[in-house]
Amino acid sequence: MSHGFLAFAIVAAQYLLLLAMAFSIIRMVRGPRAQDRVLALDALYVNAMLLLLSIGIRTGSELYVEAGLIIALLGFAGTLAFSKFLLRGEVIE
Amino acid sequence: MSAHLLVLPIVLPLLVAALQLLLGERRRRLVAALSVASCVALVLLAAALLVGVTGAAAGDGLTTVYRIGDWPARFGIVLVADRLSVLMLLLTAVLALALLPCALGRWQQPGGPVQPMFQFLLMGLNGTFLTGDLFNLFVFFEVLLAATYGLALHRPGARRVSAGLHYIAVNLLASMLFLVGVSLIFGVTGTLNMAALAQLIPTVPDNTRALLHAGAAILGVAFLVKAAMWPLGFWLPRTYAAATSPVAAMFAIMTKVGVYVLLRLSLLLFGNGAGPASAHFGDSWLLWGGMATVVVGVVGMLGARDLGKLAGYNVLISSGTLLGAIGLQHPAVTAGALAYLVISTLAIAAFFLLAGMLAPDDEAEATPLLEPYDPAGEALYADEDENRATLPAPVALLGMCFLVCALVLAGLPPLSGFLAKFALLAPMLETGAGRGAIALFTLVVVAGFCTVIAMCRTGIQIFWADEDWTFPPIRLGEAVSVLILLGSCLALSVWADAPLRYLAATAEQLHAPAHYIRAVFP
Amino acid sequence: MPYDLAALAMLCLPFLASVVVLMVRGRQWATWLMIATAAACLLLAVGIYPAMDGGHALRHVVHWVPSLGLDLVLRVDGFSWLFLMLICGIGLLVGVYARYYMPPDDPLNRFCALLLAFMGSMLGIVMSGNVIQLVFFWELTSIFSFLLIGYWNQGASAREGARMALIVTAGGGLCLFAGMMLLGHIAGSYDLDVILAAGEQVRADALYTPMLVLVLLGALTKSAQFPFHFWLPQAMSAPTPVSAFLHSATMVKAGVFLLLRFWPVLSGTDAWFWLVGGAGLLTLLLGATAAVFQQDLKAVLAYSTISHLGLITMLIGLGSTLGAVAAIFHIVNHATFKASLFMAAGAVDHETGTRDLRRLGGLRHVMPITATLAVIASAAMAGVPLLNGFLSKEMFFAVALTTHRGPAVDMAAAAIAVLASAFSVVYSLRFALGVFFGPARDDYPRQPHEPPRWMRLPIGLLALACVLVGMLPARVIGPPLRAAAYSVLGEATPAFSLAVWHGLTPPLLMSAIALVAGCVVYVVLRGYFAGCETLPLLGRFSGRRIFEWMLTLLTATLPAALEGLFPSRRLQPQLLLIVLAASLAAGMAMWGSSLPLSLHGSGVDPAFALLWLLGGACAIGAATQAKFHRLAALLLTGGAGLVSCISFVWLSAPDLAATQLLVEVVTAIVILLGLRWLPKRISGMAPDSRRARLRRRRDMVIAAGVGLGLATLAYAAMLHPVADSISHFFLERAYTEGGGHNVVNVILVDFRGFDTLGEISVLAIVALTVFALLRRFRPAIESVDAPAQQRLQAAFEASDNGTASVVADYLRIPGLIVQLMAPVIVLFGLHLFLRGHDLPGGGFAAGITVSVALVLLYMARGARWVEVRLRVAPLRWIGAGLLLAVSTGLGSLAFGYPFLTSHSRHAYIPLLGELPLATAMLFDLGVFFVVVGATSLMLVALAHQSLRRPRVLGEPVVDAEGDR
Amino acid sequence: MEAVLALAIGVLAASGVWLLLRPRTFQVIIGLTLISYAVNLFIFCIGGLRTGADPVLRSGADITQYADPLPQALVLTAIVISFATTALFLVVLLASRGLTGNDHVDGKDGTP
Amino acid sequence: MNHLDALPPWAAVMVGVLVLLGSGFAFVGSLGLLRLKDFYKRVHAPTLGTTFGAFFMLAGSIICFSVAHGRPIFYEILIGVFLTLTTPITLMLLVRAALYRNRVEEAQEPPRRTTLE
Amino acid sequence: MRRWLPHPLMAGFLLLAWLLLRQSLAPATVASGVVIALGLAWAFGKLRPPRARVRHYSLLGKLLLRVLRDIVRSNLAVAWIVLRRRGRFTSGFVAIPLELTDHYGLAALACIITSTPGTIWVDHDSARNVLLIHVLDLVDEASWIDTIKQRYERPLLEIFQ
Repeated sequence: MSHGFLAFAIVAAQYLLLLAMAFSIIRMVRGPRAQDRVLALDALYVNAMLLLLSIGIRTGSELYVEAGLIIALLGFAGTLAFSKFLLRGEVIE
Repeated sequence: MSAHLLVLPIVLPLLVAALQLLLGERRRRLVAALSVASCVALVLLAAALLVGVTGAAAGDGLTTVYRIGDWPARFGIVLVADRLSVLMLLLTAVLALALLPCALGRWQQPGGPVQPMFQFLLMGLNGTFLTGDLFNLFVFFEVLLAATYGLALHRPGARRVSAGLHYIAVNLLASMLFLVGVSLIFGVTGTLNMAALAQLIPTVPDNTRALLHAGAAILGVAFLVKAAMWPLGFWLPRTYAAATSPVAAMFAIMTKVGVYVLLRLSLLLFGNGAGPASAHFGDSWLLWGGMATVVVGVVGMLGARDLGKLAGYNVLISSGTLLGAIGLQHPAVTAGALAYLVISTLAIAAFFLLAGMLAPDDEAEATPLLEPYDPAGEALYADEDENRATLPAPVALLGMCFLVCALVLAGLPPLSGFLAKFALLAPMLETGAGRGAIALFTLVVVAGFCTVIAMCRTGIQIFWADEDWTFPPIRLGEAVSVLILLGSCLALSVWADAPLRYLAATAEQLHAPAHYIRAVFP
Repeated sequence: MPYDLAALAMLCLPFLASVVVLMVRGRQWATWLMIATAAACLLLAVGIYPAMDGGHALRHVVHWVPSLGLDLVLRVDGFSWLFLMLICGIGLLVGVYARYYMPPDDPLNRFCALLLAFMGSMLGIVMSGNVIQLVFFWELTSIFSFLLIGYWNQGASAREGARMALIVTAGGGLCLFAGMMLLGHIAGSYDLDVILAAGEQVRADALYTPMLVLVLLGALTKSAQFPFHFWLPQAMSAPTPVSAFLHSATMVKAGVFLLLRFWPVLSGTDAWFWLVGGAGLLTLLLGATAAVFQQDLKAVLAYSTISHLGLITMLIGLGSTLGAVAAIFHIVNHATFKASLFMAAGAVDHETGTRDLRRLGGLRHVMPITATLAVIASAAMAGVPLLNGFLSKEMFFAVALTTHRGPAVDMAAAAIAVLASAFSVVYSLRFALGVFFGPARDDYPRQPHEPPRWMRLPIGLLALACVLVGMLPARVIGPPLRAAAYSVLGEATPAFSLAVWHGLTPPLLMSAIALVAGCVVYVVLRGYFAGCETLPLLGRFSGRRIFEWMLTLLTATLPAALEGLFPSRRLQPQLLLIVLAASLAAGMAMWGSSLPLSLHGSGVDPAFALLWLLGGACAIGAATQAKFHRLAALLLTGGAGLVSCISFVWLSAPDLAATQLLVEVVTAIVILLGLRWLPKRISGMAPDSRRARLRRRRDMVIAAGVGLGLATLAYAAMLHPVADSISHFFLERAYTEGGGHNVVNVILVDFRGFDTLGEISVLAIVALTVFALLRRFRPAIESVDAPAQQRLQAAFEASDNGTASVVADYLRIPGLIVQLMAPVIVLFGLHLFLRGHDLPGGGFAAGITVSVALVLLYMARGARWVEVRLRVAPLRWIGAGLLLAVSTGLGSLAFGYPFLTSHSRHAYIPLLGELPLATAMLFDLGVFFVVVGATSLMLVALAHQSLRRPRVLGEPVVDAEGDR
Repeated sequence: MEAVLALAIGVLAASGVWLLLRPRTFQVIIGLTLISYAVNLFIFCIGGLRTGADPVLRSGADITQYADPLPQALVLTAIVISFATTALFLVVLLASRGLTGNDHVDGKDGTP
Repeated sequence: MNHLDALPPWAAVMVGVLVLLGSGFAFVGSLGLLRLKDFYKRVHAPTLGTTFGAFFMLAGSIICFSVAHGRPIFYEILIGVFLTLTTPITLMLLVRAALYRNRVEEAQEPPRRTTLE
Repeated sequence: MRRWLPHPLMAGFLLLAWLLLRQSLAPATVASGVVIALGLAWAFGKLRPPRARVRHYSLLGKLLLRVLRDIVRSNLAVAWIVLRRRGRFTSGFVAIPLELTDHYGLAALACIITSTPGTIWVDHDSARNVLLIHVLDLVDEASWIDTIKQRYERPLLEIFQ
């Protein structure tokens, strides 16, 4: 019973996260401004990381956490570059 | 050590390139010396391998196999040296060595690390010729393509860059096709080793054979892009015409790489042994496509108004001829085609060099707006333009070289071009003179005639008509390179018999893939 | 045996001499060498005469390319001996003549060399006993004649003539080449003797007609037969000795030589009769008539040559053995008198400085000797009795009367023969009388007088020959002629008598008519001839016009049309063609075969479907946004990449996921770095035309098709996974022999480490290329100065002074945090590297991670800030990495194992415990270095572009060291 | 699963190809990136799909439980190479933009 | 899902709840990103995901793996740490950029500093 | 000591992270961890970061708890704002004058403010030492200024200065 709940919970969680990603992507497409899109990408990354974690829990191998770690550690690099581009018109000065 | 001879043609240039990178451009002499050393060594290696493969009786020479990483052939990557690969190795090495004097002369100016690039190109070429693994073939294709990108963009100017852009875009797309094709074939047969493929293809179940053919077809398109078959080869003339002359000369062998792979795979995988369903898959396409290429090349050549273009279209013609000849799938014709391949490569290379010597490189670098950037930490690549010793162009020498080149390309006597044409054409009549054979025969003859016309016009224009044609002062190296290339053509026409025998044996070997398979899986 | 050597020497001597001549200094040596060589050849030729009495043929084989059945066969029989004599003899005379004719300021090296080389190749033609070898020398003669005609290449006419001659004759030569290959194919050998023996078989073969046509094309072009006659008059802009040698005596005779040579094999069929005979007849008439109306001396001679060649061809074509004999005879005669005529004309030109008949006249007063000789020669040409021309012409009449093809043909032939010879009488008279007789005039450009003795000598000798042959033919020319005829016709040689007087025969009558008619016509119409510029009726150079037209068609119209058809300069059509070709190829390969695309396979996970709904949305969004909202497109691409990496995880491929993520981050940064240099795009900038919309729709359809096709392929492939993939092997051996748990990584660094080696070299090459391109990168003017944001900011800070700058502030805190993060990221990279062999990760991932850390520092702190503190030497990293990887691979060679053989063991190290050590790790380390170096090199090089100081033009380039 | 992945590949490839045929260099480079995603997935899926399989060897699990490693290795190589070439293409298009003054693939503006 | 069945019931329930909470917060965050009106409001939304969302999810997986492998595994803590360290950077810059851009567009005047509204 | 271990905190953190990543305490791991940590710390030193001197570690823990509590509260608050239909709320910028000048302190403050939902660090003017933040649900500025200064800045001041 409890395991049934766990299974359900994980699946539900994945759907929730996918929807969250969907929202971010919609925001990314809709804009209206560039900063909204970049923000959306940031959110997308975070949601993706959580999704990876959930997959990790489901399949029970913590290898997938690795990918999550990479996102947490390096995912922001892209966003940083984007926002810097918005702010200064170039990424590295 | 002799056991490991086979891997050196790939590893040596890589090693040299790495060393040259570490040396940087400050030590120009040392870097140049390294280049020379590696080219000489490559020629020697190729010669040694040649001795190796010709050891046995003609027909089936010994094919040596090298198992990288000591893994069994079916699973690891193998290098296979049969007569064909060794031939290509030797051709590449000789070409490289011949071009080196010119290249060293040209590449003393700054413009990034060109010499390592050249070594990488050699590595890629040798790898392509030696590897017996489909995906490894892809990797080496990428290596040599990347190197050619670098070389084609050497000393960038507007024309060069936009030509390079097209070149790169086209080749990236081709590489994607390559990947798709390889993965399809792997998906169907479950192996990447060429010999294993040759074994498996007859046994492929019918419901997936279609996939196999699709993969092969896509792969074929990828190669045809590289071999510049019509209508996939529009990129070629512009790119080659835009490149600096030594680079373009080295490119003379690039299309031949595509031809080589097509020859190898079409005969190994889809030869007679491939079972009724797959045997001679796509031959007619090669034949007629090749002819179309020749036609386009001829017309373009007749219209070409500058030397670079002229040479470029000659490349088209030669590769079209080769494709058509491969399409005929007849040992004797294949032998002739190989002869033609060798000769036309040398001649076209020489012609590109001449073009560089006759017409000044108008593609000087665009005036920089900014000061050059040198990487922090190391001040490599300083810009001193040291002027090499140049000698006023002896018009007579140039004229003679031009004449000789033209004769070879047009297949007129006395030089080996005539022999190559003869070796290629005569067997076509023996193939039972099918429609295709006759058409190709006629086409090649006509192409020769048109080459005469075009060359004659250009030659007259440059050497006779145009009084105030300015011959830029030529470097000694350039002259030496051209003379080496033409000299080799001459030598090949005087001592033609042994090479032609070798080629005949090679063709026999190619048309009997069982030998190759036996060599890989004893 | 000595004869063989003599023949061989005769062939080689001229070529050797020509090379030597190029070496020697000065005209004296050159000319003497040429003359000596010619003389030597002549002596040799005379010397080998005994070798072929009794119809024997001298034969000597030098092996060249036996594998192709292509040997150097020297074959001299009576017929070719006759030609040898002609070539060497006239060559000698021309040599002597040229020495005095050519302008003294010209160092004749090139001329002599070419002349000798030509002589050599001509000898090669006549001596060759292998048909391919014959073609070989044939083409050589074309080439040398080209070079000789263009010898005075300052003149446009010379260039034109040379070009035309080359194109026509070389083209014919190629046809001959093809024809000979066919002939060899039919006869089964390229050896002349074999072919000559196989006459019946050849004529019976199905390929006879095409072969004949090709061979004839060769022959007729060479000896200027209709419709290819037009090149010969053009070739007259060559120096006169050349005209005398090549274009009257020898080269143009090669064609008829060929016809006679293969007479036994090819003749005797209707095709032969009509083609050869017809061409000869037309040429005969055309040449004769045209010659009459010329005003230029050499033009007259040229057309007369054409018509005489036509005569010979016609004789051959008629197919009777006597005709053949007559042809041979006339070849010799024509050579003698025409050569002397040319030399005479040259002398006149040389002395008076003009060749225009209307400006010449009465020269016999100033140069009587030349006049006499010229008159004799032209009389021979006209066929005056007691001269050689008369004899061969009589033979010709005799043959013409008996073509054995019905009375009608006989009559016609006879009539035409008479007409033509009448014309020849006319132009001979015009030449002789017009130039040398009539009142002496003194309006010459130059004051004429007798040419030097050495210039008259050759003319005299030739004229003498005419007379001798004409008077005692049987004695002088009889034996060699018989030998020649025999060697061509064999037993079929007819009995013919060479006598001045055969009694009152129809031929005699005919020549009488011809003579009289000719004189009458000349007397009546001389004024008219002198008046008209060009040949009335049938426009003069019709053949030439057609030639020009075809040339322009080939070299201008066609290419332009093709260019218009396939715009090869534009990229989009090319890519389109490639895409189409690929889809077409795949489609046709799959055509007909039924792929069972059933819908079984593992059940669809709706979550996964939803995931890819998002992915697809991202992709399509990117596609739509890419034109005007680049940033959005980039972001959406990132989204798509993210989705695909999630699905990698989903499908249990963590390695791919990690790598994909890292690569994506870096790619995004790289493209962003580049974005700064691209021009601004404002939506609706270019109102797109209807064509553009159509094109877009078309592309959409194509793209959809491609996508669908690829999807089908993928689906089919997934439904039929191969039974026994080689992967099992890897799974089994990965740990036991590869020493790692992570099979993928073990494959990368061990099983297929060679791929990785290539891969890192690609990375290195690309990095180097990028670096080389960016070193002297030249941005567009408008994007040189700083972006708008920065300019505004700067302006503002300049305006309100006192407050600290935003630039200093806005990154302080984030920069600090990044600075703190950097070591952690590097640490993580090392972790990835170390675990790589057992768990997802590896050299590549690690390398990218480290370089990302570096780039983060650059972004957060600025390039200068970083470079003052850290010295990154990317090129060194790359070099070291490659070196390490390769030497790891080579290390195994030392132990006698193949390249890249890995060795792994779990070593026990005191107080550290069990450690997994594999040489593959070293290799991976090399990968790591290369990746770090390459990636940072690209990023840093890109980043530096906006730091480069604008360069003051003219100021020399200084090292960028100054930046720091 | 298969169908979904196949469609995904199709969509990616289609958008990529469409972009590839556009006249602006930036569109082309984005198109190339998308196509390379598609191709990577294609290679990957050739080996057959495994969900929840163990990617690394565990002692004593039977071979058939694992995902096919070879295609993964091939994809990794392909990813790296396409990354490199994309970067190169970017730089070249920058250079061409700098020298020709516009961002049209043919270096001359006007044709849409 | 054998390894999940291996979990004791209490752990299973706990993990389930945590996972649901985490994803829920992330969901709400993205919803906010979608729904809220202007950029400055939206900026706040994703923080939910990075704080609570991540926190719960990580806790869930920590418990899951620790119990499953029978030994404590704090591996995921690192993710939390890094996340809290990195999110501020991007958000700061992003807001800064937005502020700047808005200023520039409202009037061609560069962004005034602290004195706002 | 300083020579060998220029940045003890960084080194320590790195070692910890290493151990966490490797998930083992085997001597080999520890050894390699120490080596790597030292090396990286040294490399970090090459970047010449500002000196960090942490006074009261106890306060650090207290602050952490406080922040966690705030995070919980604001999470719920923001979630509620997002979820409830047609909520009226105003958001806006708040400018806060600071005494805190230490870089690390400011960095910590930035992390705190940004990672509590509902508030975002916008800009810090080093010249006037004024901090500008954006608040999602802005009721009155004064209270916010007060909160920030009292709850976060005070302890940070004590810790870092």
